[in-house]
Amino acid sequence: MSQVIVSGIITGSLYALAALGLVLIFKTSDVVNFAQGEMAMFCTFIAYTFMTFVGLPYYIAFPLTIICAGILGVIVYRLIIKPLSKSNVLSIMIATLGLIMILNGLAGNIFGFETKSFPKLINAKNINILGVSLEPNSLLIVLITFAIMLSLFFYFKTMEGIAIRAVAQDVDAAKLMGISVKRVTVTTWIISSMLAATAGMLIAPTTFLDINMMSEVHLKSFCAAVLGGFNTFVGPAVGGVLIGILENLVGKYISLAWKTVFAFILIIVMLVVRPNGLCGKSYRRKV
Amino acid sequence: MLIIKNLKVNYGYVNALKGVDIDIKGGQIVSILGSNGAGKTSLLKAVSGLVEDKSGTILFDGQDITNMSTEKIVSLGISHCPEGRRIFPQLTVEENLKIGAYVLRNKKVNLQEEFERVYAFFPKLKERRRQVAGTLSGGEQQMLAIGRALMSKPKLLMLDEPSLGLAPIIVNEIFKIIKQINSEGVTVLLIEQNANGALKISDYSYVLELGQVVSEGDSKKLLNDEGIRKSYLGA
Amino acid sequence: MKKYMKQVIILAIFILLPLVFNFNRSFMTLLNMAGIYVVIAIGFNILLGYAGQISLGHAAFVGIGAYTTAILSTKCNLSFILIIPIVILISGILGFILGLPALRLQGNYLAIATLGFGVAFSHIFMEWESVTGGFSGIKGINPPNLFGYQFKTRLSMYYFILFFIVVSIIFAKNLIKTKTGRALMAIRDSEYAAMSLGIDVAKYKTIAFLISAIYAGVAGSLYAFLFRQVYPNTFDVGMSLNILAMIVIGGIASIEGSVVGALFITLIPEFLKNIKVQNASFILTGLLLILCVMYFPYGLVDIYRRFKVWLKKKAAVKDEGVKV
Amino acid sequence: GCGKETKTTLAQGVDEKTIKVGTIGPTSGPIAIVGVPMLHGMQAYFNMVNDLGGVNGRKIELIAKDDQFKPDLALQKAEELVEKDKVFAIVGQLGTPGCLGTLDYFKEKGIPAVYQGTGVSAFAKAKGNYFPVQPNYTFEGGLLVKYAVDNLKANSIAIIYGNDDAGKEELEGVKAQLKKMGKEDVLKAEVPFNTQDLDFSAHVQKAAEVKPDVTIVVGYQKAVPGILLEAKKQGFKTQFMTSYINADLTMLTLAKDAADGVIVTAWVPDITDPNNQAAKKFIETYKKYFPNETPNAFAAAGWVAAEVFVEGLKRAGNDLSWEGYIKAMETFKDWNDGIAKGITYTKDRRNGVEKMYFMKAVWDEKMPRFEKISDFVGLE
Amino acid sequence: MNKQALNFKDITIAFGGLKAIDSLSFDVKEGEIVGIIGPNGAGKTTLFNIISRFYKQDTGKIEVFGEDVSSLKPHDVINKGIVRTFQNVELFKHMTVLDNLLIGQHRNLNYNIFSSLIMTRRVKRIEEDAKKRAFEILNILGIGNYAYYYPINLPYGIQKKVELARALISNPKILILDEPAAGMNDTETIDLSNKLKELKDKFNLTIIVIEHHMPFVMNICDRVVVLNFGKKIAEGTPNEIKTNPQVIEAYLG
Ligand SMILES: Nc1ncnc2c1ncn2[C@@H]1O[C@H](COP(=O)(O)OP(=O)(O)OP(=O)(O)O)[C@@H](O)[C@H]1O
Ligand SMILES: Nc1ncnc2c1ncn2[C@@H]1O[C@H](COP(=O)(O)OP(=O)(O)OP(=O)(O)O)[C@@H](O)[C@H]1O
Ligand SMILES: [Mg+2]
Ligand SMILES: [Mg+2]
Repeated sequence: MSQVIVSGIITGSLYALAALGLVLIFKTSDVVNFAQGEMAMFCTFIAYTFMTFVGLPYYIAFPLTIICAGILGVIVYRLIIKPLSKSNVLSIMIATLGLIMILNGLAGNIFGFETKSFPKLINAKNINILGVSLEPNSLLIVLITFAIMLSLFFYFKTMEGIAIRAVAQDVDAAKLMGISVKRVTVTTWIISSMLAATAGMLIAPTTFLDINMMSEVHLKSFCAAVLGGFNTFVGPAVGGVLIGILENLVGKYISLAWKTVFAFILIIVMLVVRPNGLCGKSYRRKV
Repeated sequence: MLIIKNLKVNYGYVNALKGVDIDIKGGQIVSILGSNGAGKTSLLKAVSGLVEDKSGTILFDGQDITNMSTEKIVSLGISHCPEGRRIFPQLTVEENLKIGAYVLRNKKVNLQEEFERVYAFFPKLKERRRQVAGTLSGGEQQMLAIGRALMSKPKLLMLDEPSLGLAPIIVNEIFKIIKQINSEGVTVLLIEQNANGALKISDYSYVLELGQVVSEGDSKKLLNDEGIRKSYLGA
Repeated sequence: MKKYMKQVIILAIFILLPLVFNFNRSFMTLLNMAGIYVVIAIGFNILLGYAGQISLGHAAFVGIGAYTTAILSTKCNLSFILIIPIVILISGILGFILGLPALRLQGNYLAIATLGFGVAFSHIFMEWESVTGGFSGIKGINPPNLFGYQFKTRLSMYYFILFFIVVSIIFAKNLIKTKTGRALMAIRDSEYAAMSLGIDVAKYKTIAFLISAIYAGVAGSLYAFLFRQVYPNTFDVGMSLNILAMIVIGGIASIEGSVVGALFITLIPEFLKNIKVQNASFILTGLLLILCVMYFPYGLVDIYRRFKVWLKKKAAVKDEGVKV
Repeated sequence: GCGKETKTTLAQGVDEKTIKVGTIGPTSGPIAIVGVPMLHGMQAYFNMVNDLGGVNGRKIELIAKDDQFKPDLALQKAEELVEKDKVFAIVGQLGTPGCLGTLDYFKEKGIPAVYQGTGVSAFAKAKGNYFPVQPNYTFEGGLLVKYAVDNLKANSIAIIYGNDDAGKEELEGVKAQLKKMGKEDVLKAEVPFNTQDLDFSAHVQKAAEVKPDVTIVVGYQKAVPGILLEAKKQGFKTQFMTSYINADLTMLTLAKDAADGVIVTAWVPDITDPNNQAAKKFIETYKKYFPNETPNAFAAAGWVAAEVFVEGLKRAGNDLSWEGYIKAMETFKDWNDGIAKGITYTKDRRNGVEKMYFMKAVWDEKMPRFEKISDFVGLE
Repeated sequence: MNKQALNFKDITIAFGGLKAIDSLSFDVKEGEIVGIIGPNGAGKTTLFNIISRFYKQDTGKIEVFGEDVSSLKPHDVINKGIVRTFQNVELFKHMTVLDNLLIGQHRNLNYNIFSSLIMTRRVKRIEEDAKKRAFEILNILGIGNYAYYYPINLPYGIQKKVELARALISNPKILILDEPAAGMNDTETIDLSNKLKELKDKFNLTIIVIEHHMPFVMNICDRVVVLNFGKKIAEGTPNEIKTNPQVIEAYLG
């Protein structure tokens, strides 16, 4: 029991990690970036290329990839988001669907279709706490997830953070405050692309690296964000961990074959009970 | 300080402004009157760079700002309190005020002092400073919008119908505040439906009709103009 | 009659199209699939475009329609005349059920709830082997039979599907021109105002889900009749996202848009497939999606409107010329 | 065959210089992971044959269609291949949904269909123009459990299987074989997983609870290493066995030491074995035509499909009508010349490969490898 | 004239700790025009939201023509003859002015969804009639030429009028208006108040109106209720109110 719960927390923190970038974009532009997972995958391949073909060590490839991810964020912004800045949210979401196809297709062509193994952050022996076996690497991932979550949470209280939220709520009014909407948007795309890369590189040892490595994580991260509350940064963590645990418990005690069905039904039910997610604040427009 | 020459604004086929000339001297309060749809809001939006299809020239402190981006214009010291309040509904009152001072973010400003200055004008806002702005009453939102516009310490303050939805006692207050701010050296461009109040506090006024300036002059003079009285003052 | 001239001409073109060009079988298959997507997209547009409610689980309804048809046809040997009303009933009930969370959820929360519904159903199609045949699906569905005529060939199915498209369009057009359609749009624009004018928001949201589920269900039924076999992995999240893409590309809140979008999305791979570069059609499809929303933010139907505006401008210039 | 008014008996897609061949599979999108290497495997073989002058002077032209792993698109592409491109045969079609979706159509047309990239037993039953090559999963499941009981003396067995066609058929096979041996009680736990699962802690726990001597794991490449790693983490000690799907280095490189000692079945002689001439040719040729890729098990599958098809062509000689080709294929008798061994086709026997052997994975940082631990064995 | 149209009995509602309305009681007679004034944030709009059932009061009840409506759903309120406008204009933005007015007639269009799918003759006739009526009302308010405009492109003042038209077209008995004259100048405001009086007589309306524009209130209201901090601080004719020291202190200044 405790083993599956701990495992659930660890898997859940992967979902949460992947969800943070999603939430960031959503908070700035109300857009759900369907391509978040593919961006993560693409960046992870870049890291892999640095390590195997350029021969760089992990601790150099990692930050280098983060920089590349930032560039990818700028490219996505310049080529897709900016030209669409006057379009409605749905159009942008469809464009990110298109981006999935482009990134997935290109990744296959550039990096090949084989599944590869990707190194862990740290390689230490499993530790055993109260009969639960734990990988130190997983613990580190959980910590990193929470650290990123907390930094984002506090970042959003600063002037720049408030500016990001202001842009999401009213673009013209934000401009009237002297906020450069372009700069704010490109910044969030850069950060979220970097988050994607981080997520990808930390998740790859678990899912292994290939063009599909993020598909399941991405779907679940989306669920995690919504379940926890799409407009908070604490939400994805809560949602992710909950989904991770839920799936394992349903699998263990009800049915492994039907666990996805159960998990989704439970998500729907939880949402109906708390329509803004577990941590989300309800905001109703006043008339 | 602000010189507008032959300004035209179009929305598709609608010609909202058809060549407007306006000249605002530093330190003045200038008001603009006009009935619904006359193009008053369009004028302010053109100045702050929020309309796309415009022509003519707009000079601010001698600098051509016609084709500048809104954020640049604003950082030059123009503050625009827009029509329809446009507060950020999901930010708290205090966050709304804070973002009002965004252009001062790199200067050493004591935000707390600035908050207190606004709260002194509108004590109601202080009571509600942790409330999410979207749930404020209409008038409270209006106060917030004005307060937010004051936070950036502008050289030119443009107010689009600030008295809209405010109780008479606050309307009087607003005019007093405008006067006070003006006396601190801020130039004010004021759009008002409350023509009486606007004419009383302003130095100079323009009357817009169907996108054109139909008359202008010293506010005191206009206040006694028969035509103006009939169309705007309900007399 | 003159009023409907345009519509009649368009219909005539579609009736004659396969006869004149004598398309090969595989292209007819593709056209038929596109036709089925047209029906789904129209219904989905009523939900998303008009009522403003998102769903990322619509493939489930298509699947339900298809599986219901498959089961009734193979196990009970029912005629399509009976199957379709049953499909309407079942997908309507499920649409109603999915509509329930929609009463409380909005935006992404609704998107995820419906997505969950879709994922859950795609697993059910796979797992509930005794009913759905599991991964082997169901084969041997009888072709629709009308007074002894069997709709077996691709061409006959084309007309069979065309009939449903025409009915779908007429119903949808009438719906949005009248009370129900307006109520849906009202809810989309302002729930508060709608309520204060006597529109029962819950009821109409449910109706929107119900109608679009029925459209999808019937389309699913057509799907089963076209291929005469069903497999679970057809009705997955990918299909739901495709449906979404169709109406955004074609035009939100536009019936013509649904038609154009469905045809566009189903047929582009056909035009891109000749590029012999690895993955090219996949990548280009993605690129096209982006370009479409970039250059036609109101959907491809906007081409027609722009064309009309352009014509008018030309005419106006001429008029002026006369004056001078 | 069709339309043979002329004296030549050539079927569609064949002329004096070329033979057109079609294939369908997912070559874009997620499942391209399988589709592309498999396609390249075929392409490599055909290129080699063509460069050597073709078969009886005819070069083989491969037309590949992408079905995105959808049965409806597969059918549409099938119609296109048969009726528009007029191919002579369908070779190496990939994917259970697509293969099932086109089954009726190809049967109706009678076009030769060689090698289905799926282990579903429906194609062995199809007979006629169908020539499956790859061993079907039911057969393999039986073989695995037989080995576990007979050779490994297992008294308790758990199976962790992917919740898809492959896994379920494998489970069927395991159960059927145990029933045949009267040992149904040996199977202590059946644990399904979803193919996309990431977290296998519950699965492994469930299997570990019954303390099985042998645990059979069936699933695609990514899940199996995931399960092995989780088992290692939880300290679950058992003899793992898995399917030929994982009989290449991918499993070892992904699971590393956790895969040490895992027993796998194989039907393609170990492609990593330097002494295997057939395999060596495959690897060399593949690298020649696709220098940037590492040949894996999927690529080998494509190669085998092409190899078997071309052998049929050679046997048919100039009688390249569909009937002629089918007849020629039915002369395969324990054919061992290619990578795949022991293929026999008769009018009612279409099981493809019916003999496999077992290997043991050896984790060695420098040279991870498989070691053969049995001869080719069958179920009879 | 003396029948009670609306009766508020001891209404209280709180948001968090704050009482937006505090034990408020008053009534409105049939055919009256009652003004509600009070400082910003006094609870006026909240009161309207309670009538509309968007908010549920914590205590107290509301009677419409003697009938308790506290348990009604928001969409049923109109069936009691009450319809409202909104402080910040709630028009259906993506629909034309005409369509907005057709929605105003929603519950008066008597046909079911099936007959509308096949567009029976009856449906067509009802729709035609509804359109005619829409134009009638638009013309009465002098905005007939805007029928095919989208509200976003209209000046604020016109939008307010469209909203009024949309409310009127549903044949209400009680019209509740939240700052109808906001954004209008004095002349326009007086025109509007005259128009409202005319409409009141023409359609036998009872009107409750929130407005900060004192000339408007003076011109139109039979009676005025003054709120402050959710409590009623005064009630009386406009002239009485105007000179009430409490009102002057809290509101008029
Ligand atoms: N976004 C827009 N699209 C089309 N037309 C517009 C748009 N905004 C304003 N207009 C039109 O431009 C003209 C001028 O509008 P503007 O808002 O400037 O008037 P205004 O004087 O501020 O009126 P009000 O007193 O009602 O605020 C009006 O006729 C209006 O209908
Ligand atoms: N949903 C809510 N949550 C919290 N506070 C609210 C909410 N709705 C209203 N309030 C508060 O209740 C008070 C009354 O608001 P209301 O909108 O009724 O004022 P009003 O009298 O209409 O004012 P105005 O004249 O400015 O429109 C205000 O102080 C407002 O901030
Ligand atoms: Mg204006
Ligand atoms: Mg109010």
